Amino acid sequence: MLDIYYFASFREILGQSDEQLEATQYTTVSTLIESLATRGEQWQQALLNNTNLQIAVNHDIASRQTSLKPGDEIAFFPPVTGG
Amino acid sequence: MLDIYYFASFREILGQSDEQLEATQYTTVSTLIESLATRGEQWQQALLNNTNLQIAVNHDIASRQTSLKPGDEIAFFPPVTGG
Amino acid sequence: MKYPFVKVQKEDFDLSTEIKALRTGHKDIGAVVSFVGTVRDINEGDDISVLELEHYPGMTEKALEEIRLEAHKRWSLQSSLIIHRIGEMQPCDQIVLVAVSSRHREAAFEAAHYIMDYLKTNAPFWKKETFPDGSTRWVDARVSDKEAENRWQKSASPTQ
Amino acid sequence: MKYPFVKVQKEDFDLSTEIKALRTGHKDIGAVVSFVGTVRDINEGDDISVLELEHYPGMTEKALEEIRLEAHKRWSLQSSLIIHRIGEMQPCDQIVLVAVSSRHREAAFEAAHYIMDYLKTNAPFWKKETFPDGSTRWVDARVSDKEAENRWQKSASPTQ
Repeated sequence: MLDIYYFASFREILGQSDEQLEATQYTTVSTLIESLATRGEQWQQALLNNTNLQIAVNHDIASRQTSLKPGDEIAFFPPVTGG
Repeated sequence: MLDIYYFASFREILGQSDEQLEATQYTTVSTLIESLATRGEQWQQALLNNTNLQIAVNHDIASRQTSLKPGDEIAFFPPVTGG
Repeated sequence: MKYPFVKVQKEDFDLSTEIKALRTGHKDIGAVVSFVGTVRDINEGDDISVLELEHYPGMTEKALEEIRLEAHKRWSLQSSLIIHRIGEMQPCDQIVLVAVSSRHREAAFEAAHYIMDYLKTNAPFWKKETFPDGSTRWVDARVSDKEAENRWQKSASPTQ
Repeated sequence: MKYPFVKVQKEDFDLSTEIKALRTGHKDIGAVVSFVGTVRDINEGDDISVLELEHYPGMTEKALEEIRLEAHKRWSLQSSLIIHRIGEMQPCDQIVLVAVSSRHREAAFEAAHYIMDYLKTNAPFWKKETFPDGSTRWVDARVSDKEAENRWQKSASPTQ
Protein backbone atom coordinates (compact mmCIF):
# COMPACT_ATOMS: atom_id res chain seq x y z
CA MET A 1 0.00 0.00 0.00
CA LEU A 2 0.93 3.64 -0.45
CA ASP A 3 -0.13 6.31 2.06
CA ILE A 4 -1.07 9.49 0.25
CA TYR A 5 -1.61 12.88 1.88
CA TYR A 6 -2.96 16.17 0.54
CA PHE A 7 -2.29 19.44 2.36
CA ALA A 8 -3.62 23.01 2.51
CA SER A 9 -5.37 24.18 -0.68
CA PHE A 10 -4.82 20.73 -2.24
CA ARG A 11 -6.74 19.10 0.60
CA GLU A 12 -9.63 21.52 0.06
CA ILE A 13 -9.69 21.34 -3.75
CA LEU A 14 -9.43 17.54 -3.87
CA GLY A 15 -11.86 17.11 -0.98
CA GLN A 16 -9.73 14.71 1.04
CA SER A 17 -6.76 14.77 3.35
CA ASP A 18 -5.41 11.25 2.85
CA GLU A 19 -6.02 7.86 1.31
CA GLN A 20 -4.38 4.48 0.79
CA LEU A 21 -3.78 2.97 -2.62
CA GLU A 22 -2.39 -0.34 -3.83
CA ALA A 23 1.29 0.20 -4.55
CA THR A 24 1.99 -2.48 -7.10
CA GLN A 25 1.03 -0.49 -10.18
CA TYR A 26 2.95 2.74 -9.33
CA THR A 27 6.68 2.67 -9.97
CA THR A 28 7.30 6.41 -9.81
CA VAL A 29 5.53 9.51 -8.50
CA SER A 30 4.81 10.39 -12.11
CA THR A 31 2.81 7.21 -12.77
CA LEU A 32 0.90 7.74 -9.54
CA ILE A 33 0.04 11.32 -10.59
CA GLU A 34 -1.09 10.16 -14.04
CA SER A 35 -3.41 7.65 -12.43
CA LEU A 36 -4.83 10.18 -9.94
CA ALA A 37 -5.34 12.73 -12.74
CA THR A 38 -7.91 10.44 -14.39
CA ARG A 39 -10.27 11.16 -11.48
CA GLY A 40 -11.36 14.48 -12.95
CA GLU A 41 -10.46 18.02 -13.85
CA GLN A 42 -9.60 19.13 -10.28
CA TRP A 43 -7.12 16.30 -9.97
CA GLN A 44 -5.64 16.97 -13.36
CA GLN A 45 -5.16 20.69 -12.63
CA ALA A 46 -3.78 20.18 -9.16
CA LEU A 47 -1.37 17.34 -9.86
CA LEU A 48 -0.69 17.09 -13.58
CA ASN A 49 -0.77 20.65 -14.89
CA ASN A 50 0.59 22.51 -11.89
CA THR A 51 4.12 23.88 -11.99
CA ASN A 52 3.73 24.79 -8.30
CA LEU A 53 3.11 21.20 -7.22
CA GLN A 54 5.32 20.14 -4.32
CA ILE A 55 5.93 16.46 -3.65
CA ALA A 56 7.32 14.66 -0.61
CA VAL A 57 8.12 10.97 -0.34
CA ASN A 58 8.72 9.61 3.16
CA HIS A 59 9.06 13.18 4.53
CA ASP A 60 11.73 14.22 2.02
CA ILE A 61 11.15 16.61 -0.86
CA ALA A 62 10.81 14.50 -4.00
CA SER A 63 10.15 14.93 -7.71
CA ARG A 64 7.98 13.28 -10.36
CA GLN A 65 10.92 11.00 -11.12
CA THR A 66 11.18 9.65 -7.57
CA SER A 67 10.49 5.91 -7.52
CA LEU A 68 7.93 4.39 -5.19
CA LYS A 69 7.80 1.14 -3.28
CA PRO A 70 5.13 -0.45 -1.08
CA GLY A 71 4.81 1.30 2.30
CA ASP A 72 5.94 4.69 1.00
CA GLU A 73 4.24 7.85 2.23
CA ILE A 74 3.60 10.38 -0.54
CA ALA A 75 2.37 13.93 0.02
CA PHE A 76 1.15 16.54 -2.46
CA PHE A 77 0.98 20.21 -1.48
CA PRO A 78 1.36 23.81 -2.70
CA PRO A 79 4.51 25.91 -2.02
CA VAL A 80 5.02 26.32 1.71
CA THR A 81 4.24 29.60 3.48
CA GLY A 82 5.21 29.21 7.12
CA GLY A 83 7.45 31.35 9.28
CA MET B 1 37.01 77.11 30.82
CA LEU B 2 37.30 73.70 29.13
CA ASP B 3 36.00 70.52 30.75
CA ILE B 4 38.37 67.65 30.06
CA TYR B 5 37.60 63.97 30.68
CA TYR B 6 39.80 60.86 30.57
CA PHE B 7 38.24 57.41 30.28
CA ALA B 8 39.17 53.76 30.81
CA SER B 9 42.92 53.02 30.51
CA PHE B 10 43.61 56.73 29.94
CA ARG B 11 42.01 57.59 33.26
CA GLU B 12 44.20 55.02 34.98
CA ILE B 13 47.46 55.89 33.22
CA LEU B 14 47.03 59.64 33.65
CA GLY B 15 45.76 59.27 37.20
CA GLN B 16 42.71 61.48 36.84
CA SER B 17 39.20 61.31 35.44
CA ASP B 18 38.56 64.98 34.70
CA GLU B 19 39.83 68.51 35.09
CA GLN B 20 39.06 72.05 34.09
CA LEU B 21 41.50 74.27 32.19
CA GLU B 22 41.44 77.86 31.05
CA ALA B 23 40.21 77.88 27.48
CA THR B 24 41.78 81.06 26.13
CA GLN B 25 45.08 79.57 25.05
CA TYR B 26 43.73 76.47 23.22
CA THR B 27 42.34 77.06 19.75
CA THR B 28 42.30 73.43 18.62
CA VAL B 29 42.41 69.98 20.17
CA SER B 30 45.95 69.75 18.84
CA THR B 31 47.22 72.75 20.81
CA LEU B 32 45.51 71.41 23.94
CA ILE B 33 47.21 68.02 23.48
CA GLU B 34 50.61 69.67 22.98
CA SER B 35 50.17 71.56 26.21
CA LEU B 36 49.04 68.47 28.15
CA ALA B 37 51.95 66.46 26.74
CA THR B 38 54.45 68.73 28.55
CA ARG B 39 53.24 67.22 31.85
CA GLY B 40 55.40 64.13 31.43
CA GLU B 41 56.07 60.94 29.54
CA GLN B 42 52.74 59.26 30.36
CA TRP B 43 50.87 62.24 28.94
CA GLN B 44 53.08 62.39 25.88
CA GLN B 45 52.61 58.68 25.14
CA ALA B 46 48.87 58.67 25.75
CA LEU B 47 47.95 61.85 23.89
CA LEU B 48 50.74 62.85 21.54
CA ASN B 49 52.29 59.61 20.28
CA ASN B 50 49.22 57.38 20.28
CA THR B 51 47.63 56.44 16.96
CA ASN B 52 44.78 54.82 18.92
CA LEU B 53 43.81 58.06 20.66
CA GLN B 54 40.09 58.78 20.40
CA ILE B 55 38.82 62.32 20.90
CA ALA B 56 35.33 63.65 21.52
CA VAL B 57 34.31 67.31 21.67
CA ASN B 58 30.88 68.02 23.13
CA HIS B 59 29.92 64.33 22.86
CA ASP B 60 30.78 64.08 19.16
CA ILE B 61 33.78 62.21 17.79
CA ALA B 62 36.41 64.83 16.94
CA SER B 63 39.95 65.02 15.60
CA ARG B 64 43.12 66.90 16.45
CA GLN B 65 42.03 69.59 14.01
CA THR B 66 38.74 70.26 15.78
CA SER B 67 38.66 73.83 17.09
CA LEU B 68 37.83 74.62 20.69
CA LYS B 69 35.94 77.44 22.37
CA PRO B 70 35.26 78.26 26.03
CA GLY B 71 32.72 75.90 27.60
CA ASP B 72 33.62 72.95 25.37
CA GLU B 73 33.77 69.45 26.81
CA ILE B 74 36.73 67.43 25.54
CA ALA B 75 37.25 63.74 26.19
CA PHE B 76 40.26 61.50 25.53
CA PHE B 77 39.92 57.73 25.47
CA PRO B 78 41.12 54.48 23.86
CA PRO B 79 39.17 52.65 21.13
CA VAL B 80 35.78 51.60 22.46
CA THR B 81 35.03 47.97 23.37
CA GLY B 82 31.37 47.81 24.40
CA GLY B 83 28.62 45.55 23.15
CA MET C 1 12.13 13.83 22.41
CA LYS C 2 13.44 13.07 18.94
CA TYR C 3 14.42 16.66 18.08
CA PRO C 4 14.74 18.56 21.39
CA PHE C 5 15.76 21.77 19.60
CA VAL C 6 12.77 21.77 17.28
CA LYS C 7 9.27 22.29 18.62
CA VAL C 8 6.04 22.37 16.64
CA GLN C 9 3.29 23.36 19.02
CA LYS C 10 -0.12 25.02 19.40
CA GLU C 11 0.97 26.91 22.53
CA ASP C 12 2.56 30.33 22.57
CA PHE C 13 6.18 30.62 23.79
CA ASP C 14 7.98 33.00 26.12
CA LEU C 15 11.10 34.47 24.57
CA SER C 16 13.07 34.90 27.81
CA THR C 17 12.35 31.35 28.91
CA GLU C 18 13.37 29.87 25.57
CA ILE C 19 16.57 31.92 25.33
CA LYS C 20 17.51 30.91 28.85
CA ALA C 21 17.05 27.24 27.91
CA LEU C 22 19.06 27.78 24.74
CA ARG C 23 21.99 29.11 26.74
CA THR C 24 21.85 26.57 29.56
CA GLY C 25 24.73 24.11 29.59
CA HIS C 26 26.74 25.96 26.97
CA LYS C 27 29.94 27.76 27.84
CA ASP C 28 31.64 30.58 25.98
CA ILE C 29 28.49 32.18 24.55
CA GLY C 30 28.92 35.83 23.64
CA ALA C 31 26.04 36.38 21.26
CA VAL C 32 22.41 35.28 21.06
CA VAL C 33 20.36 36.28 18.02
CA SER C 34 16.67 35.57 17.99
CA PHE C 35 14.01 36.07 15.37
CA VAL C 36 10.33 36.19 16.26
CA GLY C 37 7.82 36.12 13.43
CA THR C 38 4.44 37.61 14.31
CA VAL C 39 1.00 37.65 12.72
CA ARG C 40 0.70 40.93 10.82
CA ASP C 41 -2.66 42.69 11.09
CA ILE C 42 -2.46 43.63 7.41
CA ASN C 43 -1.34 41.49 4.47
CA GLU C 44 -1.35 42.77 0.89
CA GLY C 45 -3.59 45.62 1.99
CA ASP C 46 -6.31 43.50 3.62
CA ASP C 47 -7.19 43.37 7.32
CA ILE C 48 -6.72 39.95 8.87
CA SER C 49 -8.88 38.50 11.66
CA VAL C 50 -7.45 35.02 12.05
CA LEU C 51 -4.42 33.20 10.73
CA GLU C 52 -4.46 29.42 10.63
CA LEU C 53 -1.26 27.44 10.37
CA GLU C 54 -1.49 23.95 8.86
CA HIS C 55 1.52 21.66 8.73
CA TYR C 56 2.66 18.17 7.72
CA PRO C 57 3.25 16.30 11.00
CA GLY C 58 6.43 14.28 10.93
CA MET C 59 7.92 15.96 7.88
CA THR C 60 7.82 19.37 9.56
CA GLU C 61 10.02 18.36 12.47
CA LYS C 62 12.43 16.55 10.17
CA ALA C 63 12.72 19.51 7.79
CA LEU C 64 13.32 21.96 10.64
CA GLU C 65 15.98 19.71 12.18
CA GLU C 66 17.76 19.40 8.83
CA ILE C 67 17.82 23.19 8.43
CA ARG C 68 19.11 23.59 11.98
CA LEU C 69 21.90 21.03 11.55
CA GLU C 70 22.93 22.57 8.23
CA ALA C 71 23.36 25.92 10.03
CA HIS C 72 25.59 24.20 12.59
CA LYS C 73 27.70 22.84 9.73
CA ARG C 74 28.06 26.24 8.09
CA TRP C 75 28.80 28.33 11.18
CA SER C 76 30.48 27.80 14.51
CA LEU C 77 27.45 27.83 16.82
CA GLN C 78 26.99 26.88 20.45
CA SER C 79 23.27 26.07 20.28
CA SER C 80 20.11 26.74 18.29
CA LEU C 81 16.38 26.37 18.63
CA ILE C 82 13.37 26.51 16.32
CA ILE C 83 9.79 26.80 17.60
CA HIS C 84 6.93 27.00 15.12
CA ARG C 85 3.33 27.31 16.19
CA ILE C 86 0.39 25.65 14.43
CA GLY C 87 -3.36 26.13 14.61
CA GLU C 88 -5.33 29.36 14.92
CA MET C 89 -3.64 32.66 15.72
CA GLN C 90 -4.71 36.28 16.00
CA PRO C 91 -2.94 39.43 14.72
CA CYS C 92 0.18 40.25 16.79
CA ASP C 93 0.51 36.66 18.03
CA GLN C 94 3.93 35.08 17.86
CA ILE C 95 4.21 32.42 15.10
CA VAL C 96 7.82 31.34 15.02
CA LEU C 97 11.03 31.64 16.99
CA VAL C 98 14.51 30.99 15.66
CA ALA C 99 17.30 31.51 18.17
CA VAL C 100 21.02 30.90 17.81
CA SER C 101 23.91 31.30 20.24
CA SER C 102 27.59 31.59 19.34
CA ARG C 103 30.89 33.02 20.51
CA HIS C 104 30.74 36.05 18.24
CA ARG C 105 27.82 37.93 16.79
CA GLU C 106 28.56 37.47 13.09
CA ALA C 107 27.88 33.72 13.13
CA ALA C 108 24.72 34.12 15.22
CA PHE C 109 23.26 36.81 12.95
CA GLU C 110 24.01 34.90 9.77
CA ALA C 111 22.85 31.52 11.05
CA ALA C 112 19.54 32.85 12.41
CA HIS C 113 18.89 34.63 9.11
CA TYR C 114 19.82 31.50 7.16
CA ILE C 115 17.53 29.26 9.23
CA MET C 116 14.58 31.64 8.71
CA ASP C 117 15.20 31.91 4.97
CA TYR C 118 15.31 28.13 4.59
CA LEU C 119 12.37 27.55 6.93
CA LYS C 120 10.25 29.90 4.79
CA THR C 121 10.74 27.81 1.65
CA ASN C 122 11.47 24.30 2.93
CA ALA C 123 9.39 23.57 6.02
CA PRO C 124 5.87 22.26 5.24
CA PHE C 125 3.68 24.93 6.84
CA TRP C 126 0.78 26.68 5.13
CA LYS C 127 -0.98 29.86 6.21
CA LYS C 128 -4.67 30.53 5.72
CA GLU C 129 -6.06 34.00 6.40
CA THR C 130 -9.59 34.77 7.53
CA PHE C 131 -10.87 38.30 6.88
CA PRO C 132 -13.38 40.32 8.93
CA ASP C 133 -16.23 39.31 6.54
CA GLY C 134 -15.48 35.62 7.19
CA SER C 135 -13.93 34.89 3.81
CA THR C 136 -10.66 32.98 3.70
CA ARG C 137 -7.54 32.92 1.54
CA TRP C 138 -4.53 30.63 1.42
CA VAL C 139 -1.43 32.80 1.58
CA ASP C 140 0.60 32.71 -1.64
CA ALA C 141 4.29 31.86 -1.52
CA ARG C 142 6.39 34.97 -2.07
CA VAL C 143 8.95 35.02 -4.85
CA SER C 144 11.17 37.09 -2.55
CA ASP C 145 11.31 34.18 -0.11
CA LYS C 146 12.72 31.91 -2.79
CA GLU C 147 15.23 34.62 -3.72
CA ALA C 148 16.21 34.97 -0.07
CA GLU C 149 16.92 31.25 0.10
CA ASN C 150 18.92 31.27 -3.13
CA ARG C 151 21.17 34.00 -1.77
CA TRP C 152 22.75 31.50 0.64
CA GLN C 153 23.70 29.12 -2.14
CA LYS C 154 25.86 31.76 -3.79
CA SER C 155 27.89 32.56 -0.68
CA ALA C 156 30.72 30.07 -0.99
CA SER C 157 32.50 31.00 2.23
CA PRO C 158 30.26 32.03 5.09
CA THR C 159 31.82 33.92 7.96
CA GLN C 160 32.94 31.69 10.80
CA MET D 1 13.16 60.69 28.87
CA LYS D 2 15.37 62.21 26.21
CA TYR D 3 15.97 58.99 24.30
CA PRO D 4 13.19 56.55 25.27
CA PHE D 5 14.54 53.85 22.95
CA VAL D 6 18.04 53.96 24.35
CA LYS D 7 18.76 52.82 27.88
CA VAL D 8 22.12 52.77 29.65
CA GLN D 9 21.61 51.07 32.98
CA LYS D 10 23.21 49.01 35.74
CA GLU D 11 20.18 46.70 36.00
CA ASP D 12 19.68 43.53 34.03
CA PHE D 13 16.84 43.40 31.50
CA ASP D 14 14.18 40.83 30.65
CA LEU D 15 14.07 40.02 26.96
CA SER D 16 10.34 39.20 26.77
CA THR D 17 9.37 42.39 28.61
CA GLU D 18 11.54 44.56 26.38
CA ILE D 19 10.34 42.96 23.15
CA LYS D 20 6.74 43.39 24.27
CA ALA D 21 7.38 47.10 24.88
CA LEU D 22 9.13 47.38 21.51
CA ARG D 23 6.05 46.02 19.73
CA THR D 24 3.43 47.96 21.72
CA GLY D 25 1.66 50.65 19.74
CA HIS D 26 3.06 49.56 16.39
CA LYS D 27 0.88 47.98 13.75
CA ASP D 28 1.89 45.76 10.89
CA ILE D 29 4.92 44.13 12.56
CA GLY D 30 5.85 40.77 11.07
CA ALA D 31 9.43 40.37 12.27
CA VAL D 32 11.34 41.09 15.46
CA VAL D 33 15.08 40.46 15.54
CA SER D 34 16.93 40.77 18.80
CA PHE D 35 20.58 40.49 19.68
CA VAL D 36 21.72 39.80 23.23
CA GLY D 37 25.42 40.14 23.99
CA THR D 38 26.55 38.15 27.01
CA VAL D 39 29.67 38.05 29.15
CA ARG D 40 31.81 35.18 27.88
CA ASP D 41 33.48 33.06 30.52
CA ILE D 42 36.60 32.83 28.37
CA ASN D 43 38.29 35.59 26.36
CA GLU D 44 41.47 35.00 24.37
CA GLY D 45 41.97 31.77 26.31
CA ASP D 46 41.77 33.25 29.80
CA ASP D 47 39.08 32.60 32.40
CA ILE D 48 37.15 35.69 33.41
CA SER D 49 35.73 36.34 36.88
CA VAL D 50 34.30 39.82 36.51
CA LEU D 51 33.66 42.18 33.61
CA GLU D 52 33.36 45.88 34.32
CA LEU D 53 31.74 48.21 31.84
CA GLU D 54 32.77 51.87 31.94
CA HIS D 55 31.09 54.46 29.75
CA TYR D 56 31.00 58.17 28.95
CA PRO D 57 27.71 59.45 30.39
CA GLY D 58 25.92 61.79 28.02
CA MET D 59 27.93 60.87 24.96
CA THR D 60 26.91 57.22 25.23
CA GLU D 61 23.19 57.90 24.98
CA LYS D 62 23.73 60.35 22.12
CA ALA D 63 25.93 57.94 20.16
CA LEU D 64 23.44 55.08 20.58
CA GLU D 65 20.53 57.27 19.50
CA GLU D 66 22.44 58.39 16.39
CA ILE D 67 23.16 54.77 15.44
CA ARG D 68 19.51 53.86 16.02
CA LEU D 69 18.17 56.73 13.91
CA GLU D 70 20.62 55.96 11.11
CA ALA D 71 19.24 52.40 11.01
CA HIS D 72 15.72 53.84 10.69
CA LYS D 73 16.93 55.93 7.74
CA ARG D 74 18.51 52.98 5.98
CA TRP D 75 15.73 50.43 6.48
CA SER D 76 11.97 50.51 6.79
CA LEU D 77 11.57 49.71 10.50
CA GLN D 78 8.61 49.90 12.84
CA SER D 79 10.57 50.33 16.08
CA SER D 80 13.96 49.71 17.65
CA LEU D 81 15.54 49.60 21.07
CA ILE D 82 19.07 49.58 22.49
CA ILE D 83 19.85 48.67 26.10
CA HIS D 84 23.45 48.63 27.28
CA ARG D 85 24.42 47.74 30.82
CA ILE D 86 27.25 49.38 32.77
CA GLY D 87 29.09 48.47 35.97
CA GLU D 88 30.16 45.05 37.18
CA MET D 89 28.96 41.87 35.52
CA GLN D 90 29.66 38.15 35.88
CA PRO D 91 30.18 35.52 33.16
CA CYS D 92 26.90 34.65 31.36
CA ASP D 93 25.30 37.97 32.36
CA GLN D 94 23.51 39.91 29.67
CA ILE D 95 25.44 43.04 28.57
CA VAL D 96 23.56 44.50 25.66
CA LEU D 97 20.24 44.19 23.84
CA VAL D 98 19.53 45.44 20.34
CA ALA D 99 16.01 44.77 19.11
CA VAL D 100 14.34 45.83 15.86
CA SER D 101 10.84 45.30 14.52
CA SER D 102 9.75 45.59 10.90
CA ARG D 103 7.21 44.32 8.40
CA HIS D 104 9.53 41.77 6.84
CA ARG D 105 12.49 39.89 8.27
CA GLU D 106 15.20 41.12 5.90
CA ALA D 107 15.11 44.70 7.22
CA ALA D 108 15.00 43.58 10.86
CA PHE D 109 17.96 41.22 10.48
CA GLU D 110 20.08 43.76 8.64
CA ALA D 111 19.22 46.70 10.90
CA ALA D 112 19.92 44.78 14.12
CA HIS D 113 23.24 43.61 12.73
CA TYR D 114 24.09 47.12 11.57
CA ILE D 115 23.28 48.68 14.95
CA MET D 116 25.47 46.13 16.75
CA ASP D 117 28.38 46.62 14.35
CA TYR D 118 28.25 50.41 14.79
CA LEU D 119 27.69 50.21 18.53
CA LYS D 120 30.85 48.09 18.83
CA THR D 121 33.05 50.77 17.27
CA ASN D 122 31.20 54.04 17.95
CA ALA D 123 29.56 53.93 21.37
CA PRO D 124 31.90 54.99 24.22
CA PHE D 125 31.95 51.85 26.38
CA TRP D 126 35.09 50.16 27.68
CA LYS D 127 35.39 46.65 29.10
CA LYS D 128 37.78 45.70 31.87
CA GLU D 129 38.28 42.03 32.74
CA THR D 130 39.23 40.68 36.16
CA PHE D 131 40.82 37.22 36.27
CA PRO D 132 40.57 34.60 39.03
CA ASP D 133 43.96 35.73 40.46
CA GLY D 134 42.64 39.28 40.85
CA SER D 135 44.63 40.80 38.01
CA THR D 136 42.83 43.04 35.53
CA ARG D 137 43.08 43.84 31.82
CA TRP D 138 41.37 46.40 29.63
CA VAL D 139 39.88 44.61 26.65
CA ASP D 140 41.57 45.50 23.38
CA ALA D 141 39.50 46.72 20.46
CA ARG D 142 39.22 44.02 17.81
CA VAL D 143 40.28 44.77 14.26
CA SER D 144 37.40 42.55 13.11
CA ASP D 145 34.93 44.95 14.73
CA LYS D 146 36.26 47.83 12.64
CA GLU D 147 36.05 45.64 9.54
CA ALA D 148 32.47 44.70 10.43
CA GLU D 149 31.55 48.38 10.61
CA ASN D 150 33.27 49.18 7.32
CA ARG D 151 31.24 46.52 5.57
CA TRP D 152 28.12 48.68 5.88
CA GLN D 153 29.75 51.62 4.14
CA LYS D 154 30.27 49.58 0.99
CA SER D 155 26.68 48.46 0.66
CA ALA D 156 25.23 51.21 -1.50
CA SER D 157 21.67 49.91 -1.61
CA PRO D 158 20.50 48.11 1.52
CA THR D 159 17.47 45.89 1.25
CA GLN D 160 14.24 47.65 2.13
